[in-house]
Amino acid sequence: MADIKKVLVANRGEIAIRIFRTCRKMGIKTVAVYTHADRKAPHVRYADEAYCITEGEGDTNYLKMDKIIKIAKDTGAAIHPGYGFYAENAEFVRKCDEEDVTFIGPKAEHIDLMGSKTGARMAMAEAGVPTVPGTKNPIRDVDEAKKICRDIGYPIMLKAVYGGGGKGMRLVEKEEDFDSAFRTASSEAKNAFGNGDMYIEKFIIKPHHVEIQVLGDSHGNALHLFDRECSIQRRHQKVIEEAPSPFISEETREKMCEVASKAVKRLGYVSAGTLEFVVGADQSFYFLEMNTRLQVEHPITEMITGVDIVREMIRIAEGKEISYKQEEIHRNGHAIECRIYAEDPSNNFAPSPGLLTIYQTPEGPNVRVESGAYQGYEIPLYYDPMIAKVCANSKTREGAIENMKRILSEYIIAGIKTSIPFHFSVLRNETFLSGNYDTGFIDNQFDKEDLERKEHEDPTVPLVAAAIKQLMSEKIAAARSRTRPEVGESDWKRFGKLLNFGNRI
Amino acid sequence: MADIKKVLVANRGEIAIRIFRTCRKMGIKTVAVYTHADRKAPHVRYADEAYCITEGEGDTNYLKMDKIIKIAKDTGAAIHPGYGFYAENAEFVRKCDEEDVTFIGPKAEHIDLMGSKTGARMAMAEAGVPTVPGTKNPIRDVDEAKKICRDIGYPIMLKAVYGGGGKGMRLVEKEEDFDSAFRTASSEAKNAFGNGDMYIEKFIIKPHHVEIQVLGDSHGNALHLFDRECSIQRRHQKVIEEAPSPFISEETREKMCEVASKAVKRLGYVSAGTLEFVVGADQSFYFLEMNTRLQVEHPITEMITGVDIVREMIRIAEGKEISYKQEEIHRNGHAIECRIYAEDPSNNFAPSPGLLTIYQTPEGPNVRVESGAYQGYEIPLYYDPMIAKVCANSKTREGAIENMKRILSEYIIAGIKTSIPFHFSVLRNETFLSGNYDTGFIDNQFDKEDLERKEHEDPTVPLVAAAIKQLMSEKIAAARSRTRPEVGESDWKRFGKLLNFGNRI
Amino acid sequence: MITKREYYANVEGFEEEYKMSVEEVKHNIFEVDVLGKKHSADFRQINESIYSLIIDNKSYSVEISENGDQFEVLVDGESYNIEILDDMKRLMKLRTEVGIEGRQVVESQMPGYIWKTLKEVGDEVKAGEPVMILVAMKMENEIKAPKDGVIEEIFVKASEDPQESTVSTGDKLFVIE
Amino acid sequence: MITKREYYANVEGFEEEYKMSVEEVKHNIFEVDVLGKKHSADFRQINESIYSLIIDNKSYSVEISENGDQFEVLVDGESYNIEILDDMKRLMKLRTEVGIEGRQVVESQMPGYIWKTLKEVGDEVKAGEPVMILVAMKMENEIKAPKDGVIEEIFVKASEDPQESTVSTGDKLFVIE
Repeated sequence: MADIKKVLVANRGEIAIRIFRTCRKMGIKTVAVYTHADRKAPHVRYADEAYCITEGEGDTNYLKMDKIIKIAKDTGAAIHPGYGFYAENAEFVRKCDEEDVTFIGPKAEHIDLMGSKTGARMAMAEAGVPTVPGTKNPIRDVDEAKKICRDIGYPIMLKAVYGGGGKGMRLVEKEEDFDSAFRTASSEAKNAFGNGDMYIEKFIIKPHHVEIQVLGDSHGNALHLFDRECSIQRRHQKVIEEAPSPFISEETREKMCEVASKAVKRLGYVSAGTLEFVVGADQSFYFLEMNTRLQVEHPITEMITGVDIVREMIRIAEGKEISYKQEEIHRNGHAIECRIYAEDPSNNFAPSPGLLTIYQTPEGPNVRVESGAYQGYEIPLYYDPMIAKVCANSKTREGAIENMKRILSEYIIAGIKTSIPFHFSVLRNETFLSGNYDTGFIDNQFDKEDLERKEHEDPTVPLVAAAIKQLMSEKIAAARSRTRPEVGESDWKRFGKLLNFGNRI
Repeated sequence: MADIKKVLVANRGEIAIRIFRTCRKMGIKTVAVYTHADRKAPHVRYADEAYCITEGEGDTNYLKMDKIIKIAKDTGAAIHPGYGFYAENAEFVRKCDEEDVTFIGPKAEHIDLMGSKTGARMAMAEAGVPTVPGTKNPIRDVDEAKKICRDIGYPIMLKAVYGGGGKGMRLVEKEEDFDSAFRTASSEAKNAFGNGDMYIEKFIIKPHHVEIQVLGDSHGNALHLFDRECSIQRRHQKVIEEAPSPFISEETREKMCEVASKAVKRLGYVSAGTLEFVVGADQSFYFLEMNTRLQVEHPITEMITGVDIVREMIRIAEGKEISYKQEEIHRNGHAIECRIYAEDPSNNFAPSPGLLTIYQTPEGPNVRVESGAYQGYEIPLYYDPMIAKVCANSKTREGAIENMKRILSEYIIAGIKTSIPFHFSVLRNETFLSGNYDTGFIDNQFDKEDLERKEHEDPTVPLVAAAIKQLMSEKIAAARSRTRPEVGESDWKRFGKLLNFGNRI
Repeated sequence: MITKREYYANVEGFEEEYKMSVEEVKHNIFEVDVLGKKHSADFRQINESIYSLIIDNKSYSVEISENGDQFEVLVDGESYNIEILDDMKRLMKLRTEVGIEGRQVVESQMPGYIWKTLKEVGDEVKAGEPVMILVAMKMENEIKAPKDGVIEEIFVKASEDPQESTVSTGDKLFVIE
Repeated sequence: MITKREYYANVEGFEEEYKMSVEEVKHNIFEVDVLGKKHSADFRQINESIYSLIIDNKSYSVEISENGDQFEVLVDGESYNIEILDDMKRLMKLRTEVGIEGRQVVESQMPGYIWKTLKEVGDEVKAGEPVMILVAMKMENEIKAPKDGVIEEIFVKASEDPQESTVSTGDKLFVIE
């Protein structure tokens, strides 16, 4: 395997830029691919080369396997898939192999193995990793499935065999909810992953989602980069992650890290990967699934270990050994990530795409922002609603939380709604601050606690602000009705239109 | 001395915000002071409380000693002076003492001692620190002074006794230049520091400016936080700093750090300070002056040591011991700072105040930005032209430089000119990359080397861009002359005006 | 020139009605009375949505989104939904707060595209039954019937091509009678 | 509708004159010929000053400041001062490039305020002698006489109050004859 001189990222948004950043530092040239809808997306400008992969405005789809691999071959680039799209797609990896294009990621066989969650659990169980009780096979007969659920005992979890990222997943509390849950989850899975197969799993009460970041190389080396706590989830979608987990004991951490790196070695897994575990209140842990890709939340691991995971992935794809030995990997402090979504927390988290009229990112120490947005950018409707991830670190968890509050207060986005106010509420929540929250915390417990907390707030300041704004708007309206009776738009609206205009040029 | 619950920063811009950031993290409330001209400056919004210290629009002066100390007293705040303004002003410290207001900085006696550079050199010489040959006393008689210069030998340096930051300082190469240099420097010093006294110093050929960051507490503890190389200077104004110095040997570093921390201990110096040294080509080093304040470039020291210097200053002012022992201070990697000035490098660095129509700060890992600006902000004419400092770190110097190039490419400012293109040129210069540059490098050597480098660039891309822009402008002008013969302003100009309008509301 | 106004304000999540008066005493300087307590406020616009507000020397960076008499105000990371009404508007509101029944028009609560319709015009539906599926940013959302009734009209044509079935927030989706 | 133009370009620091042609072949897509070499360029405005330029699949983020026919173009951290002229303007320029002598008006090269004037109307000065001191962002700058001569007129009144003696870039300071 030769040194990589150029990398094509088969992705968009913040993850494309994040990978380009490491490439720049390594002196590696970069190639972006884009759709017509994404011509003005920032990853296009960030790369040294850019190729459009769609035929016209109507096509917003990045899944253009043959075209992307041909561009990589023609430009002499290796391909990094980012997450989503072609990450964890074994067919894509095989096509790359056939075309002699280097794929920066795991082998096709491991993607296949881990892509089937039932297969993954069997393989991991064989490699000595504890797994959750449940069926191993896709549900073919609903009545049969209900019987199994009765045996395991409700609540159970329905999961898409080929799923990931929280989609095609449903919690079923009692048997009468089974049919509806199965139908919608299976349909969602089929739509998202092209396969509607579902399986059943025992639902652990008060479960924590803790994952271990691992690396393996083609020389048989394997190591772990410690753990991440990902239990702050809304509807099974991670929103805040921490490294290390504030919940597990040092003893549990050691055990989990050890079984994870041993399993990686045993499987001969190559590149970066993550073993997801469910951890019960009693610190018992079970393997859930393995993500055979770079994860959204990898920066917090980078912050506490100092390891650039993308750099290691590139080196491993070049056939080199991992740059570190396990004993050289040390944890240093605490890091937190908040995912910033284009959605409206005060309107049930409805998606909120649109034009970013103001976009100010935080500054100062102990912050890392990875975003795919800029002022004047119109967030498209067609892609993932995550516009940025913000990380804060410090020597202690308390320090990282204080830093994150400071950092979020400096992050100013207007034109669309974002999840920033939601993050603030979580960072002020007593249960979160205690560090002992499970994956049901946000969906079941948080809203009530947050309402109670807010009752003690004094609304004087927002009242004063709103009343002054109302007075000023009335003044402007009155002045306008005297001088320009025909015009109804404010200067600020025109400002927005001009931004828009600039956008369309 | 009691714990500090509130801090007033008697300063503006990025340094006020930088200090507020540490206060927020420590749970300390913050107080801003501002002039009428600075009502919309970001430090005003960043603080918990804000007090206007001027009577009207015409007064742009922050030097309101009595008012500031009274606000601190009334609000129960300690005062941090930042740099400039009341930093290194012993009278201010004495007034604080009289009014029982905690001053976060050194004692008045040390400010006095180090404020007179001649006194400082005597004191340091006594404390065992080597000093540069020159007069010890202020110049009273120009002819006498010229005689001394002849004895020492030209070139000599004229320096303001009460000066700092490059102002009131002139290099004199030959005797016939003495009169003019003395007149302008003394006048500048008088205007800037209220005192025009000047002294003479031997000018070291190919000198390096290397400084040692120190901390002392009221319990007699003293330590150093290693060195910074500050030899990239334009007209005696630092523009790029590095930690550690790429020039001095480990042996020199050890010696310099040791004499510095010993001197601090011997003097009983309290709070943060910096010993500036001139280092010759032969690694001989002489004490130049001691800055009895937080320096602009302190963040690069924070990045390589992990010590928050402002936090230590606050703790020391509370009467606590420094949080670290010398043996707990380790260097880790390399950090670089670029100072971003509002000036036009392609027009002889003329000041360029004005409205920031675009202001995008860099993201990603290994970056720290401290700025006092935002999109829509109008940089005032009355204050320092430094609008931000940008720091990059990495494990190696090469890595930090690569990171800085990546970071500066993401820093987009429009509406005013900035020194960013200048920084790029330096970061690509062979002499800079070699790490062996002296304080004369930028003024004497750089322009020629930069022109030679640029000759090899291919101007095709900028030519294509400019030609297309010209075609588009002609198209717009033609379209406008058909539809709106009376209007001469472009949509983007109107956009700027609206921003301006928003600014004035 | 308007320089003084009296308002009634409501804050979502707070029961109280706040009687207020606002007076611009100098350019940018306001005297604001909230439930009888006076405040001196210095109010400046920083950009499209950010304002610097200094009330009695306390400094706040405030983000305001305005929609008629509805304000969403973000202070120190806390979001408040506030309604500011004058005498007349308050009266009108009290009058119309008697309930509406019968025919209901369901509007889209978010932008996206209608991927599938599950019911047709004339179908009887129960409250909570899904009528169509809206996809926004890769997530499927069931649009449910708000009450028992009959689908009277459907305004959108479902399509798997996002371009053909895009809806915006507030677009009518269907009518239930 | 203009869709094709021929230009002559000069780049500061480069001796060559660049003959170019630009044609908009589709919306946002241009064919640009530089000294006989053809390039296909996709050019989009991102915000007030940033453009995304893709030339033959190479991607550039370009910052452009335009001032009449003068362009300052920033690519990859490198700044280029470029003049783009058509036939007619090039001709006019060649004609006027014959030198000017005698009376000279000195303009401010930067914004600031005039803190002090050192010479008065009627004073004789030598080339390089300071005539006034301009303070900008706390730095003093001597404004020197560009040639030997007599100060004919001074346009500004010095003052220690910045408000009273502010000058902008391009403001006339004095005339030397």
